[in-house]
Amino acid sequence: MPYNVKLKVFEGPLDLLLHLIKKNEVDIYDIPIASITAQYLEYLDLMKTLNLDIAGEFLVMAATLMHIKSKMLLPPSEYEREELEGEEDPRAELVRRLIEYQRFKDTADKLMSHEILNRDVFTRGIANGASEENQKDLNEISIIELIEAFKRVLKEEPPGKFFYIAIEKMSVNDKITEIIEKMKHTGNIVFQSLFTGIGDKHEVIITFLALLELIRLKVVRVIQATPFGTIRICPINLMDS
Amino acid sequence: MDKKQIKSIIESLIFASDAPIPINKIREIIDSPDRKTLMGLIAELMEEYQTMDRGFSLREVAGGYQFRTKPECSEWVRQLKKGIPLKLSQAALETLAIIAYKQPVTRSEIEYIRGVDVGGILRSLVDKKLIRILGKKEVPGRPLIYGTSKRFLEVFALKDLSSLPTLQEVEEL
Amino acid sequence: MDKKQIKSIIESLIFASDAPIPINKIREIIDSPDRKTLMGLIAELMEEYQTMDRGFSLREVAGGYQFRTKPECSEWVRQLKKGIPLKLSQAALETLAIIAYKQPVTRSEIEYIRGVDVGGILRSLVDKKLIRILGKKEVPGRPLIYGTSKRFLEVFALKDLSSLPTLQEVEEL
Repeated sequence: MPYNVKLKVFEGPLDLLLHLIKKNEVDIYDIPIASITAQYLEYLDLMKTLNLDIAGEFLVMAATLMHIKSKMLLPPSEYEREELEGEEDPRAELVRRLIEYQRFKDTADKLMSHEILNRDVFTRGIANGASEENQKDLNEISIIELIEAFKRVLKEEPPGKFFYIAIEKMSVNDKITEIIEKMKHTGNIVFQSLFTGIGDKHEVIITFLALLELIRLKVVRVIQATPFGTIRICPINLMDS
Repeated sequence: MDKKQIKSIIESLIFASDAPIPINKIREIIDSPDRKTLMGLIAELMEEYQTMDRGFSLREVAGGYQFRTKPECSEWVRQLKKGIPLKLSQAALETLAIIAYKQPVTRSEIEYIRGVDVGGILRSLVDKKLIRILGKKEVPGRPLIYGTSKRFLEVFALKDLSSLPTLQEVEEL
Repeated sequence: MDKKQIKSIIESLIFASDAPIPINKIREIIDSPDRKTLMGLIAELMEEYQTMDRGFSLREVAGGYQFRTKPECSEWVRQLKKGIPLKLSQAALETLAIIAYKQPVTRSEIEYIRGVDVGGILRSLVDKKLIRILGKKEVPGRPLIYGTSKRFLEVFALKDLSSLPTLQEVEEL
């Protein structure tokens, strides 16, 4: 004889537990953990029988329930009893979470009973022509849209444009020479400009090490006129060296 | 200008605005009455529309004022609009409620309360513009933090975040 | 339904419609009164709005009915529309995105990525104060380098640039 299984869809392990507590009409502050655990596991078995995917969260909760159960079953040893003095009920954390979750479930229902725009109430109709040329109001663009735009650009880049660059690891000495060369041309240089155009972390580190080395060797001096102002790197008698 | 005139100008501004119009914007345009008087006039208008038996009324939403059709007419207006009303799953709604009350909140904080992964849901709420990324939390890993948007207030007809219903204590299951 | 109710439904339909709504469309939705009665009710509504001293009135335009602000209020309504919300085209948004994520960046670097000239867009983004010139790059030709501005952070409600979510973070949502 075929039988119908009415399987309620639960939003997660907490939702399932709340259902079991309600169904059994037990006090949430005094959950009969053994029987609720048994029913919880039964439900997971049923899901397995029906070949439903069991999300990892359900299994984690099963383990938590069994842990609580074992803690409550085993009488604490003399030593533990002293330790446990003043410690809370092993179920306490779970109860707090269940109550917190129930509050938000209730609130979610309450939100849905509001007058919802485009379901219960409508605003003045606005002609579609108003949004010309795909222009977007700046106040309405979210960061996500900005990122999506960036992703689009990256995707659109013609594949032919890509080329490989053999990565040549630069040494600190190479960088020192490069900085000195730069200063011979321009005199002072702005700290930030040492790093513009550098895409690779290795080179950033090398550049910084090179700068430290130059300071140590008293080849350059670093000047900052005001707090948070521009940091400048000035050569010290570069010509003599 | 007399009171009647000012009131009709206020009405025309609220009517013509594409989005809820904040009181300050109204004051920028008609600068004569002080803020308090203006608020009084708007309150009078709201009262009039409420009692007048018209097809729409004046409402305070998302930090501004907007005319909206009355819920009693929704059945007919829906036929006109035919668009799909905002569909939110139970999971999305619970997540939205958590964000509304706990904002700014991180994904893992939401997941702790719901007991399940909320990745896909967050994405869809961001796409629906009901929530937005507020930035990153100053803790190790710098996770993204979320909050509700102005659109959220508009959709749920809320004046501001403080007019969210108070989160009730669960007395009994 | 009584007359009052029908009238308020008619109002809600006219109000919510995107364009002037023809009488036949109204009849499709509320089919009870015959065409003549319906026209009579609409005429009554038009009359009411005309005498009521409201900021808008009901008008017959382009083969349908529509609420429109009254000419007496036009002076103020124009000012409302004048406060142009800043609009961005798709191209401008993409350019802004490149600058946000690749800054400091030169015009030619942006053009390399986008494959088109961005001179005009850069100027308009600077005008809108969304980007700013950070300086000149220490390479031959000393091209200008661009970065985002404080206004950019305000628009996207970001505390600082490091709060800008990364591509990966959004992908993981």
